[in-house]
Amino acid sequence: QTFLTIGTVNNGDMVRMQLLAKEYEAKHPDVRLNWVVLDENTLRQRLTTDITTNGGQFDVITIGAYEAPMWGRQNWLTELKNLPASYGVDDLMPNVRKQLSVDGRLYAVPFYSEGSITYYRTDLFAAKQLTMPEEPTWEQIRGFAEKLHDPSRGIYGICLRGKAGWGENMALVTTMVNAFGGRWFDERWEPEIDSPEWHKAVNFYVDMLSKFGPPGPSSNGFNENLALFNAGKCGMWVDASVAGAFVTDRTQSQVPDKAGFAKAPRQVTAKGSSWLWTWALAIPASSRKQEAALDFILWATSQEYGGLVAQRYGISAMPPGTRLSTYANQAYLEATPFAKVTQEAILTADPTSPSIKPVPYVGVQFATIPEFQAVASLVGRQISGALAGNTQVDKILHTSQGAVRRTMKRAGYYDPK
Amino acid sequence: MATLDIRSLTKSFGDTRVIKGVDLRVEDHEFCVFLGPSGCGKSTLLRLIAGLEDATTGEILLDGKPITDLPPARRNLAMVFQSYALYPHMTVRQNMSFALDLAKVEPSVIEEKVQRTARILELEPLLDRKPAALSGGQRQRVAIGRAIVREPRIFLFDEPLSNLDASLRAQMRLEIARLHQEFKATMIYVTHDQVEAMTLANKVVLFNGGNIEQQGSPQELYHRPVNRFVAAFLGTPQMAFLEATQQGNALVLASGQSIPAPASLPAGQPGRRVTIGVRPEQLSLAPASQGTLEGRIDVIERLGSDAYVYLNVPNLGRLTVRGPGDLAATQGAAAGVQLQPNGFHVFDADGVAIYHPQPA
Amino acid sequence: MATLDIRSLTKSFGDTRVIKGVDLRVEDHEFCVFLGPSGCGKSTLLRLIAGLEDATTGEILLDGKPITDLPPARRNLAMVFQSYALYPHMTVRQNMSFALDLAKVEPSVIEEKVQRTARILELEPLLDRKPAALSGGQRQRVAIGRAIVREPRIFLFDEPLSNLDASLRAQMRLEIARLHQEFKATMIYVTHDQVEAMTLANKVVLFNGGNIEQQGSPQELYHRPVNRFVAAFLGTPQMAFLEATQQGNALVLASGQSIPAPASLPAGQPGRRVTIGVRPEQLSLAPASQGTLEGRIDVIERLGSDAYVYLNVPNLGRLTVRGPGDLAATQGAAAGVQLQPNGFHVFDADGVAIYHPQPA
Amino acid sequence: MSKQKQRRRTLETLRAVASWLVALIIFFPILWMMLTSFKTELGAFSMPPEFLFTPTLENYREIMERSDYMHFAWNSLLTSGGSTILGMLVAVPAAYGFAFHPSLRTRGTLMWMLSTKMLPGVGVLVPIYLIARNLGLLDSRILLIVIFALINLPIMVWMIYTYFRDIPRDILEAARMDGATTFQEIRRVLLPVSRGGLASTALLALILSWNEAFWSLNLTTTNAAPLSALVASFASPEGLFWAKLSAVSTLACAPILVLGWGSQKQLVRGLTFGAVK
Amino acid sequence: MVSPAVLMLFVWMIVPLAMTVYFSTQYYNLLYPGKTSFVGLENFAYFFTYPSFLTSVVNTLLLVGSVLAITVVFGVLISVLVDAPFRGQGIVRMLLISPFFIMPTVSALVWKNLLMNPVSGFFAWLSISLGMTPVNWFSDWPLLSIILIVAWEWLPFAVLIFITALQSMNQEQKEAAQMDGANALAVFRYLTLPHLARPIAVVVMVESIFLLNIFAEIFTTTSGGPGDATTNLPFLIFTQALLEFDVGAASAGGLVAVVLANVVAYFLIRLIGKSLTEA
Ligand SMILES: Nc1ncnc2c1ncn2[C@@H]1O[C@H](COP(=O)(O)OP(=O)(O)OP(=O)(O)O)[C@@H](O)[C@H]1O
Ligand SMILES: Nc1ncnc2c1ncn2[C@@H]1O[C@H](COP(=O)(O)OP(=O)(O)OP(=O)(O)O)[C@@H](O)[C@H]1O
Ligand SMILES: [Mg+2]
Ligand SMILES: [Mg+2]
Repeated sequence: QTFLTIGTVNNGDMVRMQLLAKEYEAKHPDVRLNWVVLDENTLRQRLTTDITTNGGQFDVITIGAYEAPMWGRQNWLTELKNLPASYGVDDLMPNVRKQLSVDGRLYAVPFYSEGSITYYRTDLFAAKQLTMPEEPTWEQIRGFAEKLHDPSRGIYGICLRGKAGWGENMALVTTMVNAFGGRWFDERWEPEIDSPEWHKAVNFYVDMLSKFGPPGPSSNGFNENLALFNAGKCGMWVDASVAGAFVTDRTQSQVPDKAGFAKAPRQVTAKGSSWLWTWALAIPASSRKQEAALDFILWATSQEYGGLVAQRYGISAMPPGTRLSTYANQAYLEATPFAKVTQEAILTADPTSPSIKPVPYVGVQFATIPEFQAVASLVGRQISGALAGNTQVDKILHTSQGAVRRTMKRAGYYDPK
Repeated sequence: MATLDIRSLTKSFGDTRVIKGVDLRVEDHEFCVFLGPSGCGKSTLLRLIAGLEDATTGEILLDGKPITDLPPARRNLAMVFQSYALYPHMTVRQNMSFALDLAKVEPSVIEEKVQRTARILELEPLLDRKPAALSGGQRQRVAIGRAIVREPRIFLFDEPLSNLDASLRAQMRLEIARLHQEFKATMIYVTHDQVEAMTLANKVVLFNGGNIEQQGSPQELYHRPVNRFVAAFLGTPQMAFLEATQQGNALVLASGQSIPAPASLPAGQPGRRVTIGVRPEQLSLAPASQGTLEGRIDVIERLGSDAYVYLNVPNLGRLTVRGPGDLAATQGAAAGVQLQPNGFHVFDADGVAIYHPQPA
Repeated sequence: MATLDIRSLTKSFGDTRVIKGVDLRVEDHEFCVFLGPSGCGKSTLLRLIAGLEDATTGEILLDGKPITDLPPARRNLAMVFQSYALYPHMTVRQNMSFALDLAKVEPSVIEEKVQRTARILELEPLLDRKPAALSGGQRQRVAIGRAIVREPRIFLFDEPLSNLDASLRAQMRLEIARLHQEFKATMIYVTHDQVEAMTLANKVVLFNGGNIEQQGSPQELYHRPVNRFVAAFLGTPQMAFLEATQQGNALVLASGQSIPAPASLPAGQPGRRVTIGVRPEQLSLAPASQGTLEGRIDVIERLGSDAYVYLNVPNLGRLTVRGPGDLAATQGAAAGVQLQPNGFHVFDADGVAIYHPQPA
Repeated sequence: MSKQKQRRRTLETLRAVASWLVALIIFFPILWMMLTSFKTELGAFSMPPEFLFTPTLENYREIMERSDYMHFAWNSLLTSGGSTILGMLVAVPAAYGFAFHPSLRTRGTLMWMLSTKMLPGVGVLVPIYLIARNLGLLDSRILLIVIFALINLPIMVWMIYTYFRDIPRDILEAARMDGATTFQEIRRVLLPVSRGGLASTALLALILSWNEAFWSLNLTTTNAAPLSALVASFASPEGLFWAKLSAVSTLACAPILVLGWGSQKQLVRGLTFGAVK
Repeated sequence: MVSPAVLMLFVWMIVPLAMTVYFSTQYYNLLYPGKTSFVGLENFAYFFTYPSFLTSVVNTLLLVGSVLAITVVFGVLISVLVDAPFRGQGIVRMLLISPFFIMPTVSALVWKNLLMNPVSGFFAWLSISLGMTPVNWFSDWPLLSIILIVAWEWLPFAVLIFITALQSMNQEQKEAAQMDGANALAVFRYLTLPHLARPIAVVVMVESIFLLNIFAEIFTTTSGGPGDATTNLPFLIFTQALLEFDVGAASAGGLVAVVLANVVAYFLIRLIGKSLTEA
């Protein structure tokens, strides 16, 4: 008997995998799967602690595009090479594959990927005789939001992430900064938080969300917004493309037929205006069950697995954003109204070139350096504070600039040593 | 300061009747002691008077005005509890002034009253201490002081001395007697210690099972108990009871001896069963086979000033004889007991007293 | 069962000396009572004997063998605590058999001993109850039973009756006396109640401030106290002390009267100050201006069998006179006091007794 | 009957009503959570809230399907029970030392112990993780038992100390006179006599361990994971989740809630911390 | 004689503390395995100059202070309210102490999602029904929200202890006060409150220990935000330890927390006297 301990995040797709893995166990009677399902933040802390201390608690881990290359570079992950031909490595979306590799060496296989897109309520737009362009700008979004906003009827013009967190509000804010032409760091790792682009973008964000957003936006993350949208309370919502499956799901959405999809808003540029995120499976170098683990993660990310999902839960439930073949599948495209937008978002989000200005880092809505989590969390908290009306945007950006520089300095970015 | 009338008062807790219809009058300036065995309802009656319990039926009148329905705060009575119930976090001064404070009396007046009371009770040096830092006797005095300061219409005491040791008890007893004289206050005092009752009371009310057995002056209860219960309850060591039958002019004891019946003893039908009651001081020891009764000495208790001799008389039971402290007697020896003519009580078969010795 | 010798025993807590060098012998079968005011070290001495405290210096010998350093468990003494210290979680039976259990005595033997002890103490119906379900007197008996079952070499009692009410106390006192006779055991009994001391003891040891003031039979201490402290401590109401000077054959009281000095009173230098001690029973009341002394009646306490008259004699202080229960006297009236010739104690200026009345 | 009695009765009624009201308000969040656990996800989110609805067991079914509830519950039971026992084993002798052989430093030591309890867990996570890894104890119940016991020890020692201090010394001395050794004195007299206090201490420790979430989450994966880890796996996933979250919370809290209700009397009597005589 | 158990306890408690002290002098970041080195007091300097440091200390104290105030005041009132017997007293007590048995994470989740959610929470519905605008708890009153949740969790503890204490209150003292003319309010003010002084001290002490360490509730609801509004010391340390994985700074922070706790304890002990360890 081989016991595989799998650390994973409690997303809908992952939960589905957990349920379907019973089939895998049936086919591999010598393998038993133990699941550690946690919410994203907790999981990340848990995995980081374990992998950095060489704890050896996990055989398969679910990590994001942020960790994969960093941990791969530290050799905390097993490089995935000599994958069987049947797996079809080349079928993986190129941008996604790029995210999970270091210098061409693959360290994790993608389970699903997402870009960010704009959701809107077709019925409300129709009622106000508005039309959503395919590639809206933030300015336009603001205009729509103003018209749709009607709190007395429980309709809020726009829902956006406001909850602090580098994977929460900062994912969105970073794409907005990108769209407004800004970046996190200049080529010499000097932070640019205090730059005009940041000021413009963040002021715009705070202003729009406070005026036309739901009450208390600073505590809304992906889940809260999804709940709001599903309850029919949001006129528009800019967020991860995976939500498409949820907002069209009759068992949880009150507006399954009234959702429209467009690209994530652009502003001065489209570059970096849509994020790219991948949940991927990897094998810690400390695992002593490498082979079994590899076999499992290949199964879980294979086309065959996609087929299984399609068969069990309907074709539109297939893991999105990872394989080109999925988007070549006509049946999938037909069943899934948001497929095309998703595909485009992923194809255009280039992690190596997220801003119109040059950057020293990789990643659209994040930078793959260990400090990013810390600094983005810090800035995120400041921005959510500004959103809650506690402080002025300009002031907090200035403070953040100093704090970020301080952390970068401690980590040795400006030291000659 | 006040008279108290209690009329057909009863009190039940659930189904148990604890006070079974009490009628009582406490006169102005009287020191009235409620005496009785444990559980007879003394405390309950006192608490009814205080207003801490609601009467089931009946009436309580203070100076002729009904107070049965008044809350305790409005009866203007003061109570000294067995446990003292001092307020532990307040100083002696605060304990004593609490009631006046609540009544919003002028601070200067309060101060003066507290000072005066403290002087009377010799509490002056203790005024700023907390109860925890006081000895038992001192706490006792504070509890009394707390009552005095209020100048209540009646003082109620619930076994105020029972937590003190013997010598302190004797001392505080005198103190309370003195206070009564000084204040001429009406006082109601619960105890089951007969020494307290005898020494303090103008009137003793002896309870038994929720009823009054007898009330009157201490001397009256001691010398003229209305029944066996009262006779047995008062006096230590207890009165001895000897079974006898009345045969004409003689009383024939269960042990066979016959003694002359007192002249004033009601005749009754011949051969009726009576009980003779004799107190230890009414008996004296005689050389063996020279007494009215003959027995064997069981135990001798020598208290210095007195000695009590416990004898066993065949077929009659135990007798106690009091003698002087240096009485000559040997444990285990045979001895006679001298019974004075007419120097005893007689009770009928129901325990009701039918004869008392006449005072000399 | 055992004799106990204590030699120059001292005990200090930190810097305070509590036992200041005690020498004492307790004979086999003796009932030895430690008497003394509160805080004089009675309990401490008892606990030293028990082994619950370590002696500072000195020796304790049991049947001649030193036990000073033995732990309590190995001294084979039994102690009855003031608080009884029953094990609340055990039944009466288990309380009594605990020591034997620990000693791994045969269960059948234990059972038999417990049964026998329970019979003696009338505890049989209570054997399966827990202490919480017992009355004070019953708990007391269990505590004694627990000691008896062990058949210890010496019984130690620390104020075993002080938590009982008066009547129970009297009853248990007799019980303990009976037990002592029955078992002929060596017993050491701490109390500050002189009635207990007088009635129970073969030998009374009177402590004061960590020292022994006097030891001897109760009668000896009562009738021949070696000093004022002992004289004042024993007897209720207290002995009265009258200041006087010895002038040849006469004792001149502070109030001016003069009484003949007893013939056997040591002469001493003329005019030396002495104190005359008289107990209430050595005095009697006389009509006003016909007594040895003249005073005013302060308080009369009538106890039924006796009456105590408290008088104030100008320049002399307070006197107490005992009379019969029906004594004729009025509070506040002037009265004379009859002092019997030679019927008093005399103490010198240091309080040491120099004369005692001769027994009649 | 009398006016006074009538007034008193009215006051009593008012008081009872107020008490019930307060209790219901305090209890409401739990009640609401339990109700929500029987709603559909849509129902759980609907506005105005559903007060009358057809209860569904769907949430519970799904939780059972996704995870082995009994496994987590068993771990919770073992770890909190084990840590309570271990804690008591250490705390009782320590408290005995403090209470019956006090020194000048007793009070200081007690206070110091309490203050170590204020070291935030996150601050020492990494050191503890390293120790556990080196000992090979990660994801083991033993580790959780030890950690929980360690966390609760200061409070346990203090509580037991206060109980011991209130036990009349006479009783122990009586046992000594009866020939008991120190061990017998503790086992046969001290422990049974302070049973009530020990029981409340154990209960408190049990509750605290059961509800501990930080260490149980960070030091376990699957073998030793208790219910608090199960809750974490249902906390804030993507999609609608309130009904399922309520269901899993209800499942996680129910055992200890039932235990707490059952031992209410003991808790009300025993949680004195020496503050009550 | 100090029993060996005390010694063992001592060792047991000192090990984690010693390790923390050691790590607090190291530059030790989990993400940079190779760079560990001795840095003296730099970690402390870094921690102290953290922009949120002062805010977090203030928040910690605010949180502890308010929760203490709420639980003590309402605990006293509630326990006095339910002290006298009435129909269903047992059930009422059971309901009252229930929150104590709920996991902190669960309470936080329930309050956040089911009650305080400004759109579909129960409170929002209440406000709307009463014709008011729903309160945005976590954005407009973040610290207050946390305080409410934590107070709800700890109120039962205070109630438990106060109920216990009230049971031991001397009935005769109350009666004496009644005879002295005291009404219910005066009895409460002059007898009940002073009687509860010691239990209050205990509640303050025990709760402080736990409240200084509040973490799960913040992590689950606001993640320390918005801004620094709900960042307390443990949460700040958390950001060091589990966001930056800076073990050195986190250890330093841990020690700072212990020091702060001791300062608080010192003042508490000054305030509530010796009643905790003395009879
Ligand atoms: N609140 C109560 N509820 C039920 N029964 C009570 C209550 N108070 C007293 N009793 C019962 O009423 C009877 C009389 O009690 P009370 O306290 O008046 O006796 P007592 O004469 O004062 O006795 P003691 O000398 O022991 O104080 C007892 O049998 C007692 O059990
Ligand atoms: N453990 C102790 N530490 C310090 N002092 C003590 C201790 N035990 C007793 N003492 C002191 O020793 C003295 C004698 O105490 P002991 O208990 O022997 O008196 P006692 O004669 O038994 O008094 P009582 O009649 O009140 O019981 C007292 O002053 C007491 O305060
Ligand atoms: Mg009574
Ligand atoms: Mg003593």
